[in-house]
Amino acid sequence: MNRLALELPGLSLKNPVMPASGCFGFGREFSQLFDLSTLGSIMIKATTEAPRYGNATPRVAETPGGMLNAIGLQNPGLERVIANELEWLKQFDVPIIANVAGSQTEDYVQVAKEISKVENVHALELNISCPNVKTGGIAFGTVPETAKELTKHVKEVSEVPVYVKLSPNVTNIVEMAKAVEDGGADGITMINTLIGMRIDLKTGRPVLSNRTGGLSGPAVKPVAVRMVYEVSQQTNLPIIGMGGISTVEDIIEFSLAGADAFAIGTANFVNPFVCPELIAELDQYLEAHNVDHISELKGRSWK
Amino acid sequence: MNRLALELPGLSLKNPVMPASGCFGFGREFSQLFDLSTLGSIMIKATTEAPRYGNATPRVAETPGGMLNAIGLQNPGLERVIANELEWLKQFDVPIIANVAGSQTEDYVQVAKEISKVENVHALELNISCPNVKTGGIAFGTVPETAKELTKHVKEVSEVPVYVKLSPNVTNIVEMAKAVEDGGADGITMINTLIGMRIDLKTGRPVLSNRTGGLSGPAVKPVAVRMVYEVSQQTNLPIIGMGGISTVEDIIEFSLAGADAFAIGTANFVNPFVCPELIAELDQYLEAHNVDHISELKGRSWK
Amino acid sequence: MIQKELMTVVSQSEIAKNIFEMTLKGALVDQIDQPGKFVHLKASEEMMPLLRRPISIARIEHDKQEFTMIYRAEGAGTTALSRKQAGDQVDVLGPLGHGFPVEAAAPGETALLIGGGIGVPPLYELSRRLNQKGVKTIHVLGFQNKEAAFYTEEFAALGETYVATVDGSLGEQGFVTDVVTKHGLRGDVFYSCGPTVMLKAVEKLHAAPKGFISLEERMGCGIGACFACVCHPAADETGTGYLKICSDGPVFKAGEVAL
Amino acid sequence: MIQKELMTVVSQSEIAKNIFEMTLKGALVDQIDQPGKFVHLKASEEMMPLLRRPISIARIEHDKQEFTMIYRAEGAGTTALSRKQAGDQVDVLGPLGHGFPVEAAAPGETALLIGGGIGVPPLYELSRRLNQKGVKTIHVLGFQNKEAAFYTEEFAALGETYVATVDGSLGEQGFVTDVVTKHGLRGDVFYSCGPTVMLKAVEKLHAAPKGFISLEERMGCGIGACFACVCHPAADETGTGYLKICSDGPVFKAGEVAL
Ligand SMILES: Cc1cc2nc3c(=O)[nH]c(=O)nc-3n(C[C@H](O)[C@H](O)[C@H](O)COP(=O)(O)OP(=O)(O)OC[C@H]3O[C@@H](n4cnc5c(N)ncnc54)[C@H](O)[C@@H]3O)c2cc1C
Ligand SMILES: Cc1cc2nc3c(=O)[nH]c(=O)nc-3n(C[C@H](O)[C@H](O)[C@H](O)COP(=O)(O)OP(=O)(O)OC[C@H]3O[C@@H](n4cnc5c(N)ncnc54)[C@H](O)[C@@H]3O)c2cc1C
Ligand SMILES: Cc1cc2nc3c(=O)[nH]c(=O)nc-3n(C[C@H](O)[C@H](O)[C@H](O)COP(=O)(O)O)c2cc1C
Ligand SMILES: Cc1cc2nc3c(=O)[nH]c(=O)nc-3n(C[C@H](O)[C@H](O)[C@H](O)COP(=O)(O)O)c2cc1C
Ligand code: FES
Ligand code: FES
Repeated sequence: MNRLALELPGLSLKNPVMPASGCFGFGREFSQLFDLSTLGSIMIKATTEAPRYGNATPRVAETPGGMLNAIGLQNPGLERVIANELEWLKQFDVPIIANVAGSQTEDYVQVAKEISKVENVHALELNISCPNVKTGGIAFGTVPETAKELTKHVKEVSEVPVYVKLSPNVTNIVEMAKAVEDGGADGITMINTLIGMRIDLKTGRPVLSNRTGGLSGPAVKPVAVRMVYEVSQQTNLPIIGMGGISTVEDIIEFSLAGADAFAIGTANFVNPFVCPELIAELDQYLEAHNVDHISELKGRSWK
Repeated sequence: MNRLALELPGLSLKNPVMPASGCFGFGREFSQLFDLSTLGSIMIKATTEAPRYGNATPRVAETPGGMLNAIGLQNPGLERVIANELEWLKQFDVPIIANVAGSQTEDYVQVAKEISKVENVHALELNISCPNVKTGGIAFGTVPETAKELTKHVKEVSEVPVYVKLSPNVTNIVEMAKAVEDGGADGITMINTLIGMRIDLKTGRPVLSNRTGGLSGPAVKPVAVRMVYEVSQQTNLPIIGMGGISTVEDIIEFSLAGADAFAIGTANFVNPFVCPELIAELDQYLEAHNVDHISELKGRSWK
Repeated sequence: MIQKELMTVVSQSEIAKNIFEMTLKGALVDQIDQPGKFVHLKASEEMMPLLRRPISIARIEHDKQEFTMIYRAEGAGTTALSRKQAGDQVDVLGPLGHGFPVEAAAPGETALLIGGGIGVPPLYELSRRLNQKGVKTIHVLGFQNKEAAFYTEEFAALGETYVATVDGSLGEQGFVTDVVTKHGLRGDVFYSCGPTVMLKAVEKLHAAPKGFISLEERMGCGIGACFACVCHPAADETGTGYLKICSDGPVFKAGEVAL
Repeated sequence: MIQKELMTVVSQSEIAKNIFEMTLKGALVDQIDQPGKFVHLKASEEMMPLLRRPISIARIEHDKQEFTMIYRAEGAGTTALSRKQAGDQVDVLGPLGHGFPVEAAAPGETALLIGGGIGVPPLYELSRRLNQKGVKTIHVLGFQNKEAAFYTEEFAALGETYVATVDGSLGEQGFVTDVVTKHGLRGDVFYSCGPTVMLKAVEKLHAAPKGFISLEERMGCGIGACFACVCHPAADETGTGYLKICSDGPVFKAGEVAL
């Protein structure tokens, strides 16, 4: 019996576990450690039209039960992502979710149009929620109308289903979710990072050169679970949940909250083998608990 | 030299450290453990006009580096708080900050009017940010115009300075701060809890009977520090900072971020002696670092 | 008086499946004046698990300044606690709450002690005290199964002891209430500790003219300040009455609390 | 190949103020083929501190499957690490990055090794390897003060060794660069590790026709996936060029990176 295989818009997943965008690069490094074909999918690092260097270092800091990052969307740019990274990824039997970023609508549209044509890109993830870039980005993720319009424009050009990644830094997450649903989104991924900060007591200055950064890891899990719980009850879109997942129990918690599939970010840094380990453990957990398929647990906390 | 004494609107503080509202009751229990007169101030449990039982139990849950609570503003009501609790507190040489809550403007106004007349109440803390009550409360804390109006109405009747407690569950914390400043607030206290949730894997249901609860403790510190950092640069109001403080280093971090004084919530549960311990350690820390007064560090991270 | 002390682990051993018995030493023991009180302890020096854990006092040895607790290693806190070894230290806050009133039973009278699972431990010190003052004790102890059972012989040494297991692998098959009914057990006073469903059933037995029950609830402060652990009194006209399990309890008169 | 292994602590001792030397044993050692590589380790089994910590490999004993590292206990992670005792386990990921090229110095040539503070450790294995192949090594080691100094005798046993301390409490007063200049030290190749300001000053000395420096940066993954640890290449027309310290470094050719 296959308890883990799952169909989501655009995605035939062997299992519902995948690395989250920005925490797995384009897979090259992790391919030295395990076979990428074991993964449900790979959410690649945010891709922008032009190459970006990102923010100055330090770019990461540790916090109680979490971490801050302010990478600033560093990436080699659309052209090279397609030519080098996606091309290289074709050797693996794994559907790619391409994380698309930009500073204005045209950027998103341009990247979405081109990258959605690539054979192994089975879905897009619209990153309207990166807290670490000054221009645009975050604004798209905090104003419902703007998010809806952007989704619409991207949907018009994309050749694959479009998932929109929600920012937790909003007053009303359900409103955002409904807005992107109205805009035609095929799915939701959530949550991106919370905006946070650490100050270095020795220098008296923020630890991150960008000053603020995105908070991720176990510390944010209760916020993520709450948001998945709320959004899953108010929209009909499938949800790829993330935010602090590091154990199989965390995956079950997100499932009960209402997520269909699960992305792993920060935990990859703590244990680079976490994704294949969780896939194996999830199967065992379901077997031990007599669950025939992971989808049976979905939304049980409110159903 | 007194490195710790501080003047804030309405408050002559022996030191800038005080227990946060809801984490110290009305002081009775802690008075068995240490002399309450050592505290800078006491932020008493939220008081509403009528007595409230609050939510069903379980009301608390543990999370990675934090906790969730959904007490639901349980309190004996305005009359008894004045007659029993505030009266009892008069034996201590400590100014009280009365946390005022309600479901509609009239409730707040009524409580503020009466409680601000009590001799040992030196300031009010408007709780417009409790995530655990259905009606009102949170709405006041997420809509700038509403927060401003409420502040105005309370200011009209209060006989002592009014601090407004901000909710972190908003898209734009600076906008909220400016709104209450416009409304005439004398100070800001921040942050209240983030909305979060945990699901019990055995039952498949939320751990808290209220389903969602307020996240506090070390896990939220980076979010709190970031918000203090932003608000302190954009308003002229004094700030009592809180959110995850449990060590003297945390206090320094909040100070560098821009807070004038510091409230301790969750840490009181971990170590009931934390407030007097931090007061002593803060003095030592400043001495060891040749800081003549805590206020010298205020906002150093952005100045 | 409530104290906070870094107490020293004298011994720790696994006495049943995942059930640990730990003895701690320190001056705080001088303050424990009643069975049924509890301590609130930090299971680890690390920041996580963050909150303290409430655990009942199962046995007191004032002369040695030691007390013993018995707990099930289940979640993060109790598992961390179970890794402590003799000589290690544990941050203990206590004694907390109001325990079982030994004075409710007069010498020569019979007390019925009914415990379920990890509700059994506080009854042990209670039974010792009752026996010391000449009260006859009858013990009814319920466990999931044989592997989870503990202290049956220790209780048997103090008085008539019945054991019930859900699967019948030890003692009689069934719940503690089945055993009480079957054997027609009665006393002048009953004392009970266990899951709320059990306490509810025990109250309904009316196996004694008066009784005392010990409740559990998730706690924040453990000292009465945070309102995390409240319950409704049985008589509550306004709907706003409350009792705090940590400071008004954990032991209440039977019938005092709405279960 | 990169491995993740629960390695066993063979020994741990404080060799200077807050400076610890720890030797670990495990199969992962077989993979370490170059001095100057590092490991990324989890300082505690607990969730906190969350992130791994990068620490250089200071000495390799392939025959015993052991390697030694030397680190300063400062923050939460390194302090937790310093509490480990012989027999305990540490979760190690490694070996990581590109180390010092021993082949850059030919037998009979002279290598100048310049280290500052906790940048000194990786130079030790480097010096051993260089000496093994017949390269003469000159060591210049800088420390804050006498209490913080370590391994000065171990280096002295391998070659000419100069020590500089900021306060003059050991060796010569001043920075490593002062010592190099004062004694007119030169080599066929230099290798350096220490704070970035020091490396910048060392590059400017031009004490050898070619050289290699080892950089530090805050890391996330440690394997090249997260872009936390990038630096700019010296030649970067577009402004978007980058090098990852964890996987392209931590050792770079002098002049390759914009410091
Ligand atoms: C007054 C009192 C006396 C107790 N005496 C004993 C005893 O003698 N032996 C024993 O084994 N257990 C006892 N318990 C239950 C014990 O407190 C819990 O089993 C324990 O807190 C669970 O912690 P954990 O780390 O295993 O679980 P986790 O799941 O990690 O706990 C998470 C949080 O939930 C709380 N929690 C979880 N289960 C319970 C519970 N059943 N009751 C209260 N809080 C809970 C924890 O304290 C913690 O705050 C007592 C509880 C109370 C209130
Ligand atoms: C390639 C490399 C090799 C290193 N080799 C050694 C060595 O051999 N001996 C040694 O003592 N130190 C070495 N360091 C520095 C060491 O990694 C830091 O001192 C250590 O991570 C600090 O952790 P902490 O728990 O003490 O501090 P915390 O303040 O708790 O650390 C918080 C976070 O910041 C990071 N951090 C803090 N300071 C540094 C730093 N200087 N460099 C990188 N990350 C930092 C930590 O890794 C952690 O993620 C090396 C660093 C790198 C990049
Ligand atoms: C170092 C780092 C880089 C990230 N980069 C991106 C990114 O490029 N695009 C994106 O949508 N999310 C990015 N994220 C957010 C993660 O994909 C994820 O939403 C978030 O970290 C929460 O999950 P976690 O708690 O499992 O890490 C990044 C996170 C981290 C820690
Ligand atoms: C159990 C509990 C009860 C609380 N009750 C109140 C309250 O009544 N009024 C209020 O303004 N804040 C209340 N808070 C929020 C705290 O005052 C504080 O803003 C928050 O917990 C963040 O600080 P901390 O991380 O130090 O706990 C409560 C927090 C906790 C944990
Ligand atoms: S646990 Fe805080 S009032 Fe009982
Ligand atoms: S630490 Fe992740 S790329 Fe270097």
